[in-house]
Amino acid sequence: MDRVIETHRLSKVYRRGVYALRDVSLQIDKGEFVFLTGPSGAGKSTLLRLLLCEERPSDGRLTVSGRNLDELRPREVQAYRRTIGFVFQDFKLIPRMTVLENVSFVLRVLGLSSVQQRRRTFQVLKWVGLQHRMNAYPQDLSGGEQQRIAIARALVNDPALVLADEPTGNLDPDLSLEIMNLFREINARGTTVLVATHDRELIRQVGRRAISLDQGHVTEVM
Amino acid sequence: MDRVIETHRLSKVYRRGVYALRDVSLQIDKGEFVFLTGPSGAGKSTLLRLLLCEERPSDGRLTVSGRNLDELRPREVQAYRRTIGFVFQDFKLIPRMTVLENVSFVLRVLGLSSVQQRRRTFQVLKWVGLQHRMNAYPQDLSGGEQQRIAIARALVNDPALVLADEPTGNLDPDLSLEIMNLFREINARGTTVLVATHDRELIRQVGRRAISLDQGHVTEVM
Amino acid sequence: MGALAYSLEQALLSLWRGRGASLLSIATITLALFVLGAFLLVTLNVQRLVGAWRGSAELSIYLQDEATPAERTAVEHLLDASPFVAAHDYVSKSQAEKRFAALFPDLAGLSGEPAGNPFPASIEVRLRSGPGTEGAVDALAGRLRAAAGVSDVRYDRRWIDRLVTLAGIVGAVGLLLVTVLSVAGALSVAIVVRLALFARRDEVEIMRLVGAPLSYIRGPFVTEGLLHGGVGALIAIGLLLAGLVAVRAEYGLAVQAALGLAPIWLLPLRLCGLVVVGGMVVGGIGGLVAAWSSR
Amino acid sequence: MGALAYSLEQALLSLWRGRGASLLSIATITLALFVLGAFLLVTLNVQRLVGAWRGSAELSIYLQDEATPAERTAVEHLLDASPFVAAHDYVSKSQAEKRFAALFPDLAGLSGEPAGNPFPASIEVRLRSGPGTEGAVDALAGRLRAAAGVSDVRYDRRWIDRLVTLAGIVGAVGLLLVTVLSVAGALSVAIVVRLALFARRDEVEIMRLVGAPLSYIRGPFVTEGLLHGGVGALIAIGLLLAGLVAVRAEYGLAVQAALGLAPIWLLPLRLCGLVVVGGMVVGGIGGLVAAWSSR
Ligand SMILES: Nc1ncnc2c1ncn2[C@@H]1O[C@H](COP(=O)(O)OP(=O)(O)OP(=O)(O)O)[C@@H](O)[C@H]1O
Ligand SMILES: Nc1ncnc2c1ncn2[C@@H]1O[C@H](COP(=O)(O)OP(=O)(O)OP(=O)(O)O)[C@@H](O)[C@H]1O
Ligand SMILES: [Mg+2]
Ligand SMILES: [Mg+2]
Repeated sequence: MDRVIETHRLSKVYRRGVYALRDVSLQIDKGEFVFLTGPSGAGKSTLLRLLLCEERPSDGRLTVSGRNLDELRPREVQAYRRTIGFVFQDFKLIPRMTVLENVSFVLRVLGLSSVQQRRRTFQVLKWVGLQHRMNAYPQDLSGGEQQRIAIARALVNDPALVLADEPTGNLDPDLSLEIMNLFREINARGTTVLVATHDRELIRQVGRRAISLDQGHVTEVM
Repeated sequence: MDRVIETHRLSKVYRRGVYALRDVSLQIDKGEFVFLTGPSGAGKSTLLRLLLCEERPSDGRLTVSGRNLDELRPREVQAYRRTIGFVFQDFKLIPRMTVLENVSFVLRVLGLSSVQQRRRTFQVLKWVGLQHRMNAYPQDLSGGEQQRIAIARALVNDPALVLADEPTGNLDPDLSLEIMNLFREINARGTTVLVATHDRELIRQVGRRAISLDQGHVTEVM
Repeated sequence: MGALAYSLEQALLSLWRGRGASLLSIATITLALFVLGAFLLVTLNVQRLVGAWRGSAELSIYLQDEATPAERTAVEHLLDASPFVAAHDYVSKSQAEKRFAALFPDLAGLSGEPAGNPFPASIEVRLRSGPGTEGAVDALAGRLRAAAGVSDVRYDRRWIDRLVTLAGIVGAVGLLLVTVLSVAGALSVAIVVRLALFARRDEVEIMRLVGAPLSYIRGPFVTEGLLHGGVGALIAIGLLLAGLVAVRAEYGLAVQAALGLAPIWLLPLRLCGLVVVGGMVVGGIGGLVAAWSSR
Repeated sequence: MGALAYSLEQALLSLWRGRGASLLSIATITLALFVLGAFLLVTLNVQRLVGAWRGSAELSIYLQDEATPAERTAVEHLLDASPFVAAHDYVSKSQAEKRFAALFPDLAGLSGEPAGNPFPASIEVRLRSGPGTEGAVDALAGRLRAAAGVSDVRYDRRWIDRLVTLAGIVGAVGLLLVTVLSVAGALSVAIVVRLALFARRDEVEIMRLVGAPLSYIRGPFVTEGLLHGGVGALIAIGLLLAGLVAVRAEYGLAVQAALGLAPIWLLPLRLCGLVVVGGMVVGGIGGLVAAWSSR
């Protein structure tokens, strides 16, 4: 089977010698659905940020689909990011744009016609149950609604790899499970999914492989 | 017993006729510990924002300790806010200030000496387990760490009323329970606590009164 | 293509949504370009004016009352021989008296009384300006002064020197100010674009993270800079024109009368082009720099 | 007290942490004030210069070679009687020849030859300036021209008129520019403080929400405006002084020689005070407005 994500003795040290990741080696295959779990400050977001090229590894090797992320040039980084769907822990919606614009922007960059943009955007907004709020601005939405918009944006361009950082932190259990079912559906169509979460109940309910981090170390691979 | 929070047919309509709260009437007494729960977009944050005077009610009456919040003048609003500890759903930490400064700022405004400021700040940071990160900037912390700083700031000036909006959304279950125990401790010393959360498991574990909202209506008072 | 359309759309949107800040920014660029243009304009006009004055610099040769026509002709031959003399004009005693009477009608009675006509005949000479004129004219003046029948030669050199020096100082100060103001203009564009960037740095960061191509990220800022610069320049040109017309209406006649010359009221097309292109270039560069420096 | 200390501390911190933007802002204010100060300075000096020139305006009375000492005395009495004459000086024929020889050594041989000394004796008159001088002097010139023994009277009025007109235009343009630049200065302070506010609008909102008193929220911005204005003003004054010294060193002698007068190189204390106070007031107001407008 194809390796999608592979890390080898990956470490990340922030300023002042804070080790967020230390010698992390793991593999995720194409089509897998994997949870990343661990207590607050374990390094989950850091690993995802490295996968998005938002940070550079301090040490070790990190390859995605066989390409070493450390060797990408700026233009390639942008192209690479367009193949990923990322749900940010703090949503990162553009306040100046409406919900519709926030989500369809990704498609516009890919060069889709505006009819296609609208159709696809409307579809994902319906998936997360927010099609009626599409002309609102992000700051006029509740926390959970913003989170669902962030999820919609990550899924809109049918990415090959979905990385989600705590995507249900602001959602009630029922909605969380619904979103997870959405991820499962996308996964069933061949997309590799990596979800960081602290919600053990949810992991149990979804019942997939989970990687545990603690203080930068991999402690458990279920 | 003293009424701390009392609402009478309280409504809040946002632009474009979005009803976030509709005819909400409830009472919370001094020394109570109350959960506010409900699905995403139910109006939990809106109710808390009204209690902080961040928004004005569209209709109905809202009194805190017998004072009608709608009648406060700007200077009084600021003084009133200083008597409240508020945990924001999106943390609202000041990026320009270190963790220590973010937390001690509230004390500084109250006119405490810098020795007292440091002592008290150190104490609350220890409560949330982040005394070792006190010289970091908020953006250098993980999501859960930022959330705990927000909690520390809300508690630092020993407020008479604590309002917390989804204070454990980014925390793992163990840490969540620890934070809830902290709130319970503070509550035991006479502080009124109102916590908005979607985590039913947590409500069950803490076992206090819970008010359920759905689409702006009170649906259940346990 | 997509990026271009997107950039223009976003820049226009940003101009509209951030009207306040955009207005402020355009006003600053307008002011910078207006002051710069005004300076170039004033410098240009003063230079031409001084040039015109130098061109009209006069040598007056006063003839003795007892000078013979032959002596006068000799003097005129001397003038004709000099390459620096543009023209000369004989003013007879009676013409001089008439001129005085015309200038000071109330004194007309006084002049003629005791000793007949007191005004000397003179030859007024218009000089050609050019390099080396001054030294040569000084020499000519000396020769003329020594010629028979000449009572005095007056050459307004001291005043012209003063004027040229003054014009030189004004020009130097102007140059200094234009330099300073160009820097100020560039600086304000930088500030304004920085302001735009500041206001949207989170957005830029987010765009980067969702994989927007660099042209989509930077394009709108460059376009916005260009728009600000262009609009500012056009307004500045309008203001310059209006100012010129106003000054002309207010002072035109007075200035013309006092200076004895029609001053040059020009707003050269070249200057206009320069201002517009300059504004857009500076604006665009400001936008580019700001966009590039965004991490 | 707490709010005051806090404001100063935060303003200094903000100045330090946001060095880039602060530098930009201070530079803008510096430029605005520098240009303003330079203008006031140039206008001031030109005005004084023109005043001095007007004060030194000369009337030259050329005497006929055959004029008797009695006639000369009569002319001098006429001058003494006029309230507009500051002083007068007799230049004899031989003195005039010496002067000419000194000015044009190469022509010295030419002058004396055919008809003896060709230079007329003259009386040079320094006039007092004041209202009504010109008309009166014109009248006096007419009277003198008619007096016995006088061959010609020259009054440099045309040139002075031109100069005065020129100075007037320079002054008017200067006033216009000073106005424009004051507006530009205020605008740039507004932009800069807006920039500071923009960069920290989230912070201001958070402070508001955690119950900070209004003095704590607004104080730092006002203080920052004051600091920017004050620092900018001090730098502007330094630049003005440096520029003045440099221009003086470069052009001082040449200007003095050409103008026949020592120009006034002044940087009045009043002007310095004005610039500093002006900078701080404008900066403070900018900060205040920005702080107040923060929702
Ligand atoms: N930019 C940064 N500079 C310095 N330290 C950082 C930075 N970002 C994260 N850290 C530290 O690295 C560690 C891991 O952070 P990370 O965000 O990966 O944790 P996490 O597993 O996502 O936690 P959470 O569940 O709370 O979001 C934490 O101790 C955090 O304080
Ligand atoms: N500023 C606003 N303008 C317009 N609508 C708003 C605004 N803020 C909130 N809303 C709407 O009001 C409703 C209630 O929002 P609120 O933030 O109170 O929900 P919530 O219970 O906190 O939800 P969550 O659990 O997702 O945070 C939502 O439908 C939301 O879209
Ligand atoms: Mg995280
Ligand atoms: Mg909420």
